[in-house]
Amino acid sequence: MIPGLNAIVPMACVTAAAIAAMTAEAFRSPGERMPIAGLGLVGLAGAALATVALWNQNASSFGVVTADNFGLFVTMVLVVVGVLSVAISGPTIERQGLPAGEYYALLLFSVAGMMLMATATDLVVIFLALEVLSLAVYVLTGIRRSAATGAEAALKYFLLGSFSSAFFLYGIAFTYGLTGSTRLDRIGSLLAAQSMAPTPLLWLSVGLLLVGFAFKVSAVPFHMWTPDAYEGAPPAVTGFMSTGVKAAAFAAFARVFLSAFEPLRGDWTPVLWAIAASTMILGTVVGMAQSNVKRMLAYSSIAHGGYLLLALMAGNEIGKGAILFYLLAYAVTNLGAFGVIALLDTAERPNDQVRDYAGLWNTHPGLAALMTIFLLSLGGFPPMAGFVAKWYVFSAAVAAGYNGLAIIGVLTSVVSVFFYLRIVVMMYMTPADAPAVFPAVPRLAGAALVVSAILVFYLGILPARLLDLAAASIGTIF
Amino acid sequence: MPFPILSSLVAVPIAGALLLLFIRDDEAHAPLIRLVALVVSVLVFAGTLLLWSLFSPGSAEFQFQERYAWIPSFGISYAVGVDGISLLLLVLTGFLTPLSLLASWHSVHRKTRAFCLLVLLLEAAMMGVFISLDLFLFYVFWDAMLIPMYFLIGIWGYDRRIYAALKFLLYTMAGSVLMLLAILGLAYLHSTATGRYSFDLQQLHQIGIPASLQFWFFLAFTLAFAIKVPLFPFHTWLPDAHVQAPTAGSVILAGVLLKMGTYGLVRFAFPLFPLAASFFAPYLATLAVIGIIYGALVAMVQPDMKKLVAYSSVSHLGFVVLGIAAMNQQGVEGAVYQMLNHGVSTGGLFLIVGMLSERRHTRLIAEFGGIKKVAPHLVAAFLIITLSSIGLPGLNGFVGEFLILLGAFRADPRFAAFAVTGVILSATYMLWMFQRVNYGPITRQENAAMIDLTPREWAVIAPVVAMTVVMGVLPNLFLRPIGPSVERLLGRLDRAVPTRIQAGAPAPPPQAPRAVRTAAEGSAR
Amino acid sequence: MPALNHYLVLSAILFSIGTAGVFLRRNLITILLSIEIMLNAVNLSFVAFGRALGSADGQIIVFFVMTVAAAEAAVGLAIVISLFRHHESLNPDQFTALKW
Amino acid sequence: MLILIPLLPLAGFLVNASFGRRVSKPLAGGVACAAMVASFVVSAIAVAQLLSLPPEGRALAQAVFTWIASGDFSVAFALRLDPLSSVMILVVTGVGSLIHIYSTAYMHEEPDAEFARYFSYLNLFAAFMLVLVLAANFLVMFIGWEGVGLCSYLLIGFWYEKPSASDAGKKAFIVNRIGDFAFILGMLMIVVRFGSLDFQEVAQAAAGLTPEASFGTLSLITLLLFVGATGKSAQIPLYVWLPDAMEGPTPVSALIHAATMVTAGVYMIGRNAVLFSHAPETLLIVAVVGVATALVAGSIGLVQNDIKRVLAYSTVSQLGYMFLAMGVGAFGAGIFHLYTHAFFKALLFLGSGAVIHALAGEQDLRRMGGLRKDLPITYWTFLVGALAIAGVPGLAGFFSKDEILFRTFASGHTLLWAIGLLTSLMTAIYMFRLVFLAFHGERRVVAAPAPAHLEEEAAAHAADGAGGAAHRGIAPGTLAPGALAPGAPAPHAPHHLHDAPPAMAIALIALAIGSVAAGYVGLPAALGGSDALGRYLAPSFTVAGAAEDAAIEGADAEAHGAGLEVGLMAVSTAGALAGIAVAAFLFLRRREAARALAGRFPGLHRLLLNKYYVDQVYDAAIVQPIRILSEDGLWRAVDVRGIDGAVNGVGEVVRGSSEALRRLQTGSVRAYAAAVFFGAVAILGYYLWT
Amino acid sequence: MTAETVLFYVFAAVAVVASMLVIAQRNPIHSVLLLIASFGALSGLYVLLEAPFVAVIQIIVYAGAIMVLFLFVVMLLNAPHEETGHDLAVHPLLRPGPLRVGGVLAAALVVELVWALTAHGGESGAFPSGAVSSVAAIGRSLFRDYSFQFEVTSVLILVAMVGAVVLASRGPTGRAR
Repeated sequence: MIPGLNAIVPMACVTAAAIAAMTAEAFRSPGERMPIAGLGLVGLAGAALATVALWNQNASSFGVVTADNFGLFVTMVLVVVGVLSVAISGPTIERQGLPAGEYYALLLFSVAGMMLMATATDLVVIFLALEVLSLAVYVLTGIRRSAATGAEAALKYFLLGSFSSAFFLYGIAFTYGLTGSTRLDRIGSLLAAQSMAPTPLLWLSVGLLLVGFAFKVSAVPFHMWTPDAYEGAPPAVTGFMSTGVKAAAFAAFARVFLSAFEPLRGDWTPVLWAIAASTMILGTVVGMAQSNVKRMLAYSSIAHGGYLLLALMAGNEIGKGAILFYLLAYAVTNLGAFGVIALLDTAERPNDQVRDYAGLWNTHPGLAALMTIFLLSLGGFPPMAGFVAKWYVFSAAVAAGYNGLAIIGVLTSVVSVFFYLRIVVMMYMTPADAPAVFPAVPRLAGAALVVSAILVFYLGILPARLLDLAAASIGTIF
Repeated sequence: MPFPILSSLVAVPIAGALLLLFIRDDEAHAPLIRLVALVVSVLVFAGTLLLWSLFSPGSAEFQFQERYAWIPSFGISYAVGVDGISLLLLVLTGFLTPLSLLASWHSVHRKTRAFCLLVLLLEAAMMGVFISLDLFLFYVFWDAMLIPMYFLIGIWGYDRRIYAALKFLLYTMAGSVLMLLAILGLAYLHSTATGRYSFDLQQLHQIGIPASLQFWFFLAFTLAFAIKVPLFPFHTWLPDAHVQAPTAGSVILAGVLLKMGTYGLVRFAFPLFPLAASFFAPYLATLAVIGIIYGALVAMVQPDMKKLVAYSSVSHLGFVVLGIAAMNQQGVEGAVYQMLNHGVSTGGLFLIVGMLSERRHTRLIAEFGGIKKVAPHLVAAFLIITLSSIGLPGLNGFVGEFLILLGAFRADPRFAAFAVTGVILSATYMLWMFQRVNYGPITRQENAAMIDLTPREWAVIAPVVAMTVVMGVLPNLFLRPIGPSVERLLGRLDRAVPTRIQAGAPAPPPQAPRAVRTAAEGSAR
Repeated sequence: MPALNHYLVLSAILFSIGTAGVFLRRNLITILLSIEIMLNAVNLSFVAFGRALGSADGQIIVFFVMTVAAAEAAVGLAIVISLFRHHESLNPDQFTALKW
Repeated sequence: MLILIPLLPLAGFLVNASFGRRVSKPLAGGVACAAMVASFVVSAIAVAQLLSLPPEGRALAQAVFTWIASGDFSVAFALRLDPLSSVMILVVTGVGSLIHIYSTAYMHEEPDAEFARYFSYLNLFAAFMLVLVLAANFLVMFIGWEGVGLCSYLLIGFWYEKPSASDAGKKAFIVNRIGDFAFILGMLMIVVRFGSLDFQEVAQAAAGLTPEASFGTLSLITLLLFVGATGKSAQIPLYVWLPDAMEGPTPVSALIHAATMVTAGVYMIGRNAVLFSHAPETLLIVAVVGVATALVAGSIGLVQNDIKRVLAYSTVSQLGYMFLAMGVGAFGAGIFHLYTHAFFKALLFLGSGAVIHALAGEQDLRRMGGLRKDLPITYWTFLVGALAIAGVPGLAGFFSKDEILFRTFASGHTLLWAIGLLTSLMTAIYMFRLVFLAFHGERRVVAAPAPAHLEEEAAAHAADGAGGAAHRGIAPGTLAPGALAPGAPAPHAPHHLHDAPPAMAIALIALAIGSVAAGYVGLPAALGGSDALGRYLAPSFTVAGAAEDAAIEGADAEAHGAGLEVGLMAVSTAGALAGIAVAAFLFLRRREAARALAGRFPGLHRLLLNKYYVDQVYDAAIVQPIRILSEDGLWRAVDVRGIDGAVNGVGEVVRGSSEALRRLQTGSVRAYAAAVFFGAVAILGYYLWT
Repeated sequence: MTAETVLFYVFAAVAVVASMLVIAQRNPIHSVLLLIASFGALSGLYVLLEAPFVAVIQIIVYAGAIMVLFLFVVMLLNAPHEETGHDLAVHPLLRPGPLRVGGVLAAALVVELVWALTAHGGESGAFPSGAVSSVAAIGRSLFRDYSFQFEVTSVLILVAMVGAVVLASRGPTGRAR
């Protein structure tokens, strides 16, 4: 490896795989089967290897990408997201007749953008990475061109995304104007050294950056796109964006606000308090009324964003570790859930209404069991990953003294159980009046789900190693 | 390393559950599945008995401790151990699980494998709750237990099972999440005091918790436990859950799950927060007394047997809470004993009701009548368990109730005076139900063809009946291991709340009636 | 001499106009144009700040922003076309199949 | 050895409960009787052993095992035989054995399984009763106390298919429980006050205290215990269960509801004589309640038409006498009456059982008459019992009742004495009304045209849930259905009548002998006796260290002199004879005079016939309000609508707000943009405001 | 008032007016053209800010390339006019009345921004001398200091290309539901 480029090796691997996938598609003769997914997996494996190799190296490239452990942990999460997404995309691509090469290429580009976002230490690079991943995801959302809902979802996501990235960019502009730099380390040291009395301009920059991040993590009131985009996108994509985008956005969010803007903590926490509280409440409350599973999980994802915001606000050692662990746990769990949805999706019928799950236990006991595991984990039941993750977040909040938010958090997580269980009720306790026809389960996707389930239990029962890893990851940067 | 007997109580049911996964889930294999589950649960019961026999009753310390680092960075360890308070609850759990499996032998005929699997998982979680010495571990088991119970009610329950299951789950969770926060707060407090996190009960006992924090923590813990108990006015999930659950579910729910609330009070809420506990004890006792009377009165007018028994549980558990809130030796010891009694007798009642409703597919009292004529043995068992439930001396219920009343009387005679009305009321509603179900002429054709106890049912109900008698006649067998642990608990309270000693609860040494008398005279004036 | 603040205020006004356009118009193309206005307003700020700081960074960032704008325009217009094929309309209020 | 006394009947119970269904009636009955007789023998041996001890230290104790131990509180399962309990065990096992034997004949028409069940209950009852009387502490006594209540419940409801029977059983149990409520509280107070529940220790401790001048702790404790006793011994206000308890088989009424169990309250007070004598306030209450009960029950007994109910009210009344004795501190006299009463009341019940048995279930006095010739053994033994209870000199009841009246008078409670005397008169009237109506005159097989008051009475019976007066005591299956219709010809023709079979006759005769002879053990000094029983019992009412108490009591009695005692005896004898004469006039000579008397005071008559409407008042004042409160108030309003409504309401609010908030998601991208914009403006606005 | 100031206000006025007109047009073609005018004015402002290179790029890339793309699409879709007949079909929140809420919000935003900008005094002074305006310097900086970002933009454009192709092509991808 070239010393100055080490830090970008993971994303380079993924980008290379993306380009390779694109090229392969271009050279594929119609009807020929090509293991394009395999290419993606190879690229992700390379990224994973690189990540492991870079661990503790604190490598930096170009002064704007730093492969510190924090970034690498998120990179690893993103690799997991990527692998699982690739694995569960197969059925969707096949059944919807999507262009495989482009699909995987966009997916991998997006992963690369996410990785960059997680490791970038420059606001402009973060912005660029954000755009890379967002554009790819916009397209993935609308990739089912035949479906009007797909295009609608893509449009909503895109319009609001560009809208908010303009705010974000405006915030970068003010930050640049105030500090003369877009590098986080310089901004941070300047803010800390001057300990400047917050001028209105500084508030503008903080506020606008908040808007941008809050949009990406779909916090209330910037969440409106989420349910629509999640519902319209193919389930595998929804799974991917609910986890990957969230992970990348939170990584950057944490990096920006917990390093550069840490000195202004007193200024941004009240705002974040309100956002986090309303996010947790609205996500769970509105989730209750949903009849579409993907939409329901979209609200669940909003609520989970709220918990992550709670950890971010806490901002202490535990909180930072909690963000990392939560992202991992949530990624594994949610991708599993969407994997099940993706497997039930057919060309004729999306099977994504809650009532479509009636009697799933009788036809697909395995899938039903897996779905149950994922849902219970989302609901935060021990001994599953979701529980440990929530526990971690709430201990951060309690340690930081955010008792009110913690109480809101635990209560909303109780309410959220209600709607997760609605699906369980359907699967186990409701006979199907007109049984939906579910397709067979492809091997790769099935294996991915089983692996996810195992990971869910692993993280739930033996979380010590990963918790330590997460805790260790934050030491290097903040 | 000695054999990890406590862990095996958790591990064996889980292993059994996993084993079940390897048996094909179809009609032909259902008997095998039931048998495997039964054997596993009997093994666990044997394990609990072994534990009891190895337990040294004179010691108040936690015994058979196992401790492995689990999440060391947070001071979370897999720490388990038993003392006199938890020992017998383990035995009770081990006792009731095979019975409930056996009681569901024929009534559960679809998805047998899943049923048995869930019961075994539930058993593992219940065992886990009672052996945990680490608050995190405790919470994990506490919450994990909800899931199998939810499915048991939701899948194999009666017509409103989904509502009941959900209500059970949400209600319990809503209480326990606040406890989770309190647990986290405690661990954080430990870290500020000593520099590192700890969830270990024994270590948390070492730190001084400021009174204001104790107040909130105690409330959070107690809310969780009060809902589980269930203490008035948090009880409304119980009738629904009990009525809708299948027999096995009701038995375990009433027999073991409710005990977790009171167990939690004894094990965690009171010793961890002694100042708050002594402040809140009168309020708890008031609620408990209201619950005793209220539960009994409402039970009296229930048309549904299961609902009646459910409300009677509210009443009986009120006694347990009253005993705990009395915060003296007799009160707490009686409360612990009453937990066991209630497990046996209410478990038995649900078994009986299950047998009746299995025969008639209804639980409405009005549908029965004259059963004694056709099923004398069933009714005899019913009678004994009914009597045990209303606290007839010589059967188990009395011993616990009397100790609790004594404890309560020492704490505040008014509580005891009101609580004793429960004695009248319980006789009223239980006997009234018993009479309407079993006596009188047979008014319905279906009842005339009812069969008496089958051999399987004999095997289910005979141990329960035997236990009611044994526990009533030889309570000391059970009280002996409980005593020292309770003493230690109270000692902790006394140390933390010095005013307690003057305030009431004379705790003179035994074999000193003269000293007792003077103390009693002091308090009487 | 117009000072930095003049440019910044102008930028703010333009930005606000852009934002207003996003939800005042009922034509997707105009909405996309509004977003372009916003990006341009930001660009103006960047250049002004760069000028005030005496560095080239502001201008360089503007290049990147332009690239982003181009990429967004490409994707956005592609989405608009895709959507138009389904609905024969550019009115965003038509696209409410996904709601609640 | 003491433990054997209750264990033997318990073994009998276990044998019959386990195998009784499958063995023949003679075997089942034999086992039960054998167990009782064996227990009697053991008791006799034990009592003999006791008598061989010097009077001061007359006690046998046996601590079987530690029952409950918790902290400083410890209770052993301990038995103790002292003079007081020795009298009781002899009565229980002796009378019990006779009734067992009697029952083998009385119940022989039951199917095998029911027969065995009956005897298993009877044995179980004996076991508990023996535990009750042998108990060395309150808690063990409470085992027996509740246990006999249970057996009473089971035996009253023996014919469980009859709703009135099972209702009566339940009523008995619940009313008893009301008393137990107080009893338990009393025990708790004792533990706290004295640190022990052992009778001896409590008595020791109490003896050291001065009697309370005003109402204090001791008074409260004893009052609570007394309330417990009113439940078990059917005193005001808890006597209502006993008349209904006559739904059980007649031997059960004889054993449990006349001779033994109902006297447990009296026994308990006797057992705690030291405690009670330190609480004069309570003693006064005891005496007043006792005498009031005696009067009320006696007055009701005057007009009842059910043969067993008359006896039941008579029992209540006699128990009132015993409490009167206790209340005036004449513990020995009370126990004496308890002891004599056991004989003659058991006799009367068994005699009425023989009548009922002979008439195939008929219990209504108005349909009897002239049985004297057909049932000679029954008649003569019954007559002995009636004479004894009426207090005719020379018979058992005379001595004990007179001692009570004398002691009452002697203690200065003249008013109480007067009422007692009045009651004594009533006793003679209603007993001989019974005798004359049942055994004399003509058979009234076919009911006379129903007079007004007859229907009234039927209504009264219907109101208290006891059903018609007819056909109690026999399983419904054995009767022809037509017999149930009121006014229908009774199913038995005169030639069917047969006197008591041998097993019953033996018991009747034995008890008749007892009713005559039993009184002589307590022959008072005034009549040349030595009051042997009183002297024998005295140590039980005192503690070793405080023997002077008894001496004072004795001296007190002596002081009034024998002359007074004899005078009072004459008065009460006159009363008894007057009563018999009145009864003879009204019910033997001029029946229409009785009817005219009833017509003269219709209100009073109706009041008495309806038992002062106490059941109705209880129902309206307590039972119904509680039921309505529970059903409509607590359950439907508070529980379902209130608490559960609140819980579900939270859910509904969440669900409702969910629906409302969901509507914000309009699907319009411009609205979404507006939300984002709003958020941005709000955040910036927040910063600029602050 | 110097010439610079005059030019500033002229350009500013053009930019603002043109932008407002952009969002006030019903015909998207007019909007596009007005936007180009606005971009021209901005380009003039860049010159005033001594950033001639940016000014040129603004005209060539933005006005010349991107806006042309818009024009193409507008014409391709041939749906020039905004429809108005749907007011009744849309959600009440979006009918013209509540729509003014959006205007109010925009006004609020401008007030906030301007208030914030004028409230602080630090940067209100005149520009310092020594602006970096040489293309060479900018290029050096761009390809040396910002080489990585530059590469990232290349990927960004690649993504945009792929995306546009995937979305807008009429290929056989995707089955009808």
